[in-house]
Amino acid sequence: MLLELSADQEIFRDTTARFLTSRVPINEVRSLRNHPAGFDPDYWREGADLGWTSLLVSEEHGGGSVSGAGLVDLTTIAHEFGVHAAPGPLVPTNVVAGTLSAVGGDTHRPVLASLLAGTSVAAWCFGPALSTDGQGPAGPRCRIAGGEVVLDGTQRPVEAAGQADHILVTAWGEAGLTQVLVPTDAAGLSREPMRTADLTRRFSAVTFDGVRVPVEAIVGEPGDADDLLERQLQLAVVIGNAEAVGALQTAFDMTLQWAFDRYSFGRPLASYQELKHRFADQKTWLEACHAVNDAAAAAVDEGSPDAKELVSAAKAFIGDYGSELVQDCVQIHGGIGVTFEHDLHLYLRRVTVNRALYGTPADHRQRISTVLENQKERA
Amino acid sequence: MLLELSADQEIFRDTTARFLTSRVPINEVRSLRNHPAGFDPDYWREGADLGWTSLLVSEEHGGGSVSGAGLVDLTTIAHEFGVHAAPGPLVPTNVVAGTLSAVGGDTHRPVLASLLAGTSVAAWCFGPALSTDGQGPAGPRCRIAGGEVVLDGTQRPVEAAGQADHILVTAWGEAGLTQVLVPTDAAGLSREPMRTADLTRRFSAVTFDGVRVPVEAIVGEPGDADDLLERQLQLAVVIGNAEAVGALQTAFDMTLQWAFDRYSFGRPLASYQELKHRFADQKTWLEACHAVNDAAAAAVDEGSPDAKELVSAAKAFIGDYGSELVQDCVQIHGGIGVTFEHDLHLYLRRVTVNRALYGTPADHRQRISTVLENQKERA
Amino acid sequence: MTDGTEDVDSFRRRARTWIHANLRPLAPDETAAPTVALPVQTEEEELAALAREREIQCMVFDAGLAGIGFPREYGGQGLTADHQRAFNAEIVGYEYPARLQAPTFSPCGAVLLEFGTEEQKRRHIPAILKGEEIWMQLLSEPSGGSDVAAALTSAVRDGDEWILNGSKVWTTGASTADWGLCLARTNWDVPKHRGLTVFILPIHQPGIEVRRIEMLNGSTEFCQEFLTDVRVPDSDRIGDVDGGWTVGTRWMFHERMLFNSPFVSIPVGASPGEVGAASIVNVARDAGRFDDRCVRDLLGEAHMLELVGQTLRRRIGRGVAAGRISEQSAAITRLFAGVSSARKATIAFEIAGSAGAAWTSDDGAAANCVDDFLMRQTSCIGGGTTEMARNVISERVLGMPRERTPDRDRPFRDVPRSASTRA
Amino acid sequence: MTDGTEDVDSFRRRARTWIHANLRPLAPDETAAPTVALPVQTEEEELAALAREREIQCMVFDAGLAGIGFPREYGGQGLTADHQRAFNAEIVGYEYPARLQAPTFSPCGAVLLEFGTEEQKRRHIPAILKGEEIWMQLLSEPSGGSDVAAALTSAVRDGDEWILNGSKVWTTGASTADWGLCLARTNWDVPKHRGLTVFILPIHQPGIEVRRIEMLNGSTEFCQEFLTDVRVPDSDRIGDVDGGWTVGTRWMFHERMLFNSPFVSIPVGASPGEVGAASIVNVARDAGRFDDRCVRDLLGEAHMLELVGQTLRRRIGRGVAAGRISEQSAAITRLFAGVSSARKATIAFEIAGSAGAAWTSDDGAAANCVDDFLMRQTSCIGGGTTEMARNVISERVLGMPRERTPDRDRPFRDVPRSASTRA
Repeated sequence: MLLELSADQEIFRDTTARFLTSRVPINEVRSLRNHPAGFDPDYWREGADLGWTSLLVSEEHGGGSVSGAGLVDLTTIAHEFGVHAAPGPLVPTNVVAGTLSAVGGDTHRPVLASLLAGTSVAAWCFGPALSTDGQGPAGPRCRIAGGEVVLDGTQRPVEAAGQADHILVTAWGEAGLTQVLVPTDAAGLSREPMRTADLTRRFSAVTFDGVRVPVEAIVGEPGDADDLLERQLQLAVVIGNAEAVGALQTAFDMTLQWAFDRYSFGRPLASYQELKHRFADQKTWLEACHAVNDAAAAAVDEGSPDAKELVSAAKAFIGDYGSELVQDCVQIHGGIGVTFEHDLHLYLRRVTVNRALYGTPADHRQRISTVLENQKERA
Repeated sequence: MLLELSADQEIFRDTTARFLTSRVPINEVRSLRNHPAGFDPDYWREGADLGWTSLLVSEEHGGGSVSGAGLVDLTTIAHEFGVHAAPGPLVPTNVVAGTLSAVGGDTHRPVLASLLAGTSVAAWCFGPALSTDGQGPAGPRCRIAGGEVVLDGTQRPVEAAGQADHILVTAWGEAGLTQVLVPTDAAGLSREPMRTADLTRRFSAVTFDGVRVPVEAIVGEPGDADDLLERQLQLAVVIGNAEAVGALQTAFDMTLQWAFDRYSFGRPLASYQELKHRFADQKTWLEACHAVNDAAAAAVDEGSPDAKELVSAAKAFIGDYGSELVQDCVQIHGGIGVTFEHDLHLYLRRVTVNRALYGTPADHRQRISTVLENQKERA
Repeated sequence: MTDGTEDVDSFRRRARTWIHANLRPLAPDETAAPTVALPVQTEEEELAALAREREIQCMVFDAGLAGIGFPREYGGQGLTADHQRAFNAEIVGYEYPARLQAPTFSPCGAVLLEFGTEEQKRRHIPAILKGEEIWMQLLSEPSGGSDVAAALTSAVRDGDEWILNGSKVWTTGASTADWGLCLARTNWDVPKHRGLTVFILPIHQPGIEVRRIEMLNGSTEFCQEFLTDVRVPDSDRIGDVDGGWTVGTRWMFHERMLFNSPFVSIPVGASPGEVGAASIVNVARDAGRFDDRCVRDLLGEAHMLELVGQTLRRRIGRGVAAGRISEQSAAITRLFAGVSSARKATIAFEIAGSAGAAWTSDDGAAANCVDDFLMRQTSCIGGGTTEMARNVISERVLGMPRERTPDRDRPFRDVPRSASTRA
Repeated sequence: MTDGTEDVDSFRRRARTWIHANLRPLAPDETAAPTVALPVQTEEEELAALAREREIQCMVFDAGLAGIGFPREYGGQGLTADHQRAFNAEIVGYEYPARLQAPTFSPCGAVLLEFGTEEQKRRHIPAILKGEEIWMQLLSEPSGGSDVAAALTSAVRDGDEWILNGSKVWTTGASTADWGLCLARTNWDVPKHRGLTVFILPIHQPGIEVRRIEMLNGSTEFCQEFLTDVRVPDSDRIGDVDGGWTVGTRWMFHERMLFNSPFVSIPVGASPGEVGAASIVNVARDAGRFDDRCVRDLLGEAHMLELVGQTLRRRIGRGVAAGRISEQSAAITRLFAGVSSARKATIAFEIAGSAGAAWTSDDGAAANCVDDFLMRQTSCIGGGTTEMARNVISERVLGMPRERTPDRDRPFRDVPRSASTRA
């Protein structure tokens, strides 16, 4: 997170921090593993009142940011989600809300309103956005017939599909990639729950078997989804990263404290030079995680030309170095660090799952190399 | 090197060690950077008398091993080459001598005899053996016409091509890969000297421009060179690895001694836990380098089915971990470690150049994955 | 056979014949390399598996193949580590009593053999070799971490008995074990290493409460024990009073040397608790990524680490056995195995791609890779941390200066301790 | 401009106009990122380049753009680090006096500004800003390594003068510099930090012998100096007698903060001494390997490290400037830059393939990658080792316990020293 927030941003962040502390203390998070949705609807609605879903939405549509840079503001919330290992579909709901506000039609307004109010959540089928993941252009197909869009195919993993009233899906059609907002009660849509390592997030494999929705359900124009998808990917990655960085910050802080408190061979762990140097590495990586994701968030908000490479650099770096950081926290804790009773694994899970979502570090390194190639050609 | 050598092996190794100590002390090695060949012909002849070129040659042809395992014996010599950063074309001469003994014809006997006697050295065009290096089947082509083999094309880098009287080249012909022993004074053969980081080894790009040699110059049968090349690669890699491990051992030993002698902030470097733990890692990697290359040498000598994967595992491991080990030795020495005056860089160079020769670590990891794939299919 | 000892080759043939005739070959999926994540079994499954293993062990004993490195007078075969290695090669691919090997045969059995009285050895070693007694180690403590010698469990003499109080942790098989080997503090007024004593005691008795620990992957194999006024007769003491560190040092040596031990049968090539390269190949296939060069690079790395680890283990094992290098060099093997196992778990997780975040049962080997990743540090913690291994290598193998230990020359009761254990 | 200070935007416009009108744009190959291997130049080339830079600096001075962070009374502009950053953005792609920036403007000029007497500042700072005086640092010693305060170079008082004897090493530009900033020991009977004093002295004088050091890549940019009875008037002392560590601490702070300094012009995005990702792309192309996914993975990693390093430098720079984090946090930037630079050199070498072993001049960017690889640790050694940075981060930033320093409370003459320097 930024070292310097404006006074308004600080109040905004702090309000959410205090809400999460009281509403989902860490033992509550632990027990949510048995909750079918992973979060309580009231909790989400109260969060929406605090602005969790409005930052990427224009004022015209009832949203608005704190600082004028909505994604940067949102990273402060995501950071607190990470700090508290908090539940709730922050990424998909914001990605869908932002998209509906930017390019949605009139028919999408009621859905947008319900997302803003927190009375429903949305899912986002991330899929073909990464052409580098070796999987090729899999995912749903669509065709337009008689004023309807017909969808077939499967997409996975889709966060919060089981809790969402609507899913924003990207499908291959004649005109190219097309995005469609589909109600989850549409005939032919099925959601198979998946297993995951996160205790409070739920994923599904979503199958469209001849699902029909009116053409008004299309978001943007048919064939126009490439740019939408790229922007959505950037939003999702930056929000997920901010959450991971919050989790890393907590894991780091609790491990440093442990090193001061824990004695071995008559000395605190913190007095061992080898551990001191590992903490120095951790601190360096942690500051770098903050730095690169904050720069990525600002670049996306500003529509800067280096947004794509910064976002992927942030994802690749936080994925790899963040994992090693939190695993080193486990190592320094010793056996207790891999018990369910200890809090550390809640952060480990968050960082780990975020690493594998929306492209692995390797996928994003390929994206960066493509940017490099293009720069080289331009030069 | 093996922890336990037989008494005969130990005498054999020690004889070479004492010869190198007196004949090419480290300052002599340093000054050889300006020597056109990088080594003195008399030095090489005396080394041949000590058995440097005879171990892969059958007794029938005037060679013979110490222990019955010729490659294992040769690794003890290569190890001493590494320990002393010694000059001389140990890899190509032995690869060619071993090949000529195993499959050479009568016309190749005089060449073999001169290699055994140390009165000439040989070069080996390593090239198409690694299909994984992204370069594809480049390298020379050959055709047979009127009792002659005609060669065209370029191969590089070729060690000692500038010093050799003969080059063993692998070329693509109608029958497939074919190996030919070509005298370096053949018309149409040219050698462009290359630059290198090693002070005492010399490399060339060798070009064959309509070079004609009698068909008797073919080693083995036309089209038969795939297996030859695979075996040669394994020999070259194991010998080069043994040399690298010798260099690593010396670099490690001198750095450990430095840590005991050098004081900083009133304490010897060796008393700093962070450095102690790095030495522990170094020691572990070093023992692992010894272990895997010794196992690879034995597997090649025994014709074991796991020879290929062990050789590539050794190359990949020693290449990557060995580089990091010796670079960490540089780091612990500080600025003096990158001066020309200090000895450390002689070992760094040897390890570094060997890493890049005969396939990088990445090339060999691809080879290993191919072995895995085949095992999987067999299972 | 001139000295009456069976030579390795004829032993090997005898073992092979018996194994082929009596043991069940494993199904292909049973040979798949085990993973970091401890197997999650129900208690019934665990007990049934153990009963079967006791049965096999009894057969092995009757066949004259049990306790290869244990002396004949205690029911063993009086043979060498080479014989054990031959046996280890022959049992590859066959059912064998894996759960009995460690810690029962070693370190527990090995420690009994080395320090037990004649009576203790005659009572327990044959029972161990027949599969009648399963043992566990009461060694680590919640307060201690790597500092095993800082045990707070106390033993106070009361006539011919000792009264033990305290807590032990990271024990395995507490619910199925019969006996335990326990390190306790008998003197608080001397430096820590000089006030320890080792005892043996039956596990199932009223003064011992066992609590299972839930690991983050749901495994409950590890336990914590609470000892309350447990009475142990002095005849169940191992080694001298206050001489427990002499025993403890060898105890931990046997633990580190498991893979080169003459007491323990481990199929050649097995690295229990590791994600094997073979299983990572399956991950790559099931994730549909085997043809990606980057994935193949990672597969090559994984198999490289495996091969290097195996050859390193052999080198160090032989070197120690031949007396060419110090026994402390076992820490080299331990360090390499821990670090490379963690790396392999990371490789598998990376290759799994988005299946590392969420998966269905259709994902084959790519499913659940994340569990191994989340648990990966156990390979660098369990059985002595990699940090301790690095201390041993630098100080004992390389002879570098020892770390400052403010507890070394101070009565244990005055040693600074963690906040949580100072109370 | 209400307080008479030029605002950043108008300064930026003024700088841009002047630069475009007066400085030569660099050719494409001149903008290519510099590499780890120090440039190997002949002495003539070096002198010619330097003469041109002095000329440019004089033009910059006359244009009212020199010494952005230096006060106006000494010829500077009296502006801020933000103005310096604006200038740094504008000179990207233009010839500029790179050799004069460090160590002349900072740390030497910065130290003079902070600790010099009024007379010293008036004499030297304007000369520095005009390009008339080039400075060097006489700081490191052969015996000292990271322990700069353990200087053995002695200064003995003789009336109004001091007599200096000793040796300094790892100095740059000794043959071209005019003046040096020198740390010397003035008291051997107090702990090391309390017996040091800083002096300034002209380099070209009979008592100073300069010897070039040949680096393994053939560069001879670094020198070692031998000082024999060098006489320095007391008026050329900087700071108090025996107060040299106060000066030295700030001296090294200015060195660490070069990239965020208000005194030094460094084109934005430049990381001197690093193998840049752009040049690694060229290596991949010239080695014919750009389409290999594994190579692209490495390229992605290299550029990632570069982007992360840049954003980290900005974060830390701003945080320090705003007083949100301690100045010691500069060590975080230093550590990251060192490690990532070494990694990038490794990536380039790996991509070069066999051209890493041997190459011809036809190999383009793939030629000679090995030199950067052989020299790669210089990024983790020069300007304070990464080990020292880790000490600073753990002890000063995170507040972890200090290392035991047996030299701290002991007269320096009694401190244990390396064998070679004990004589």
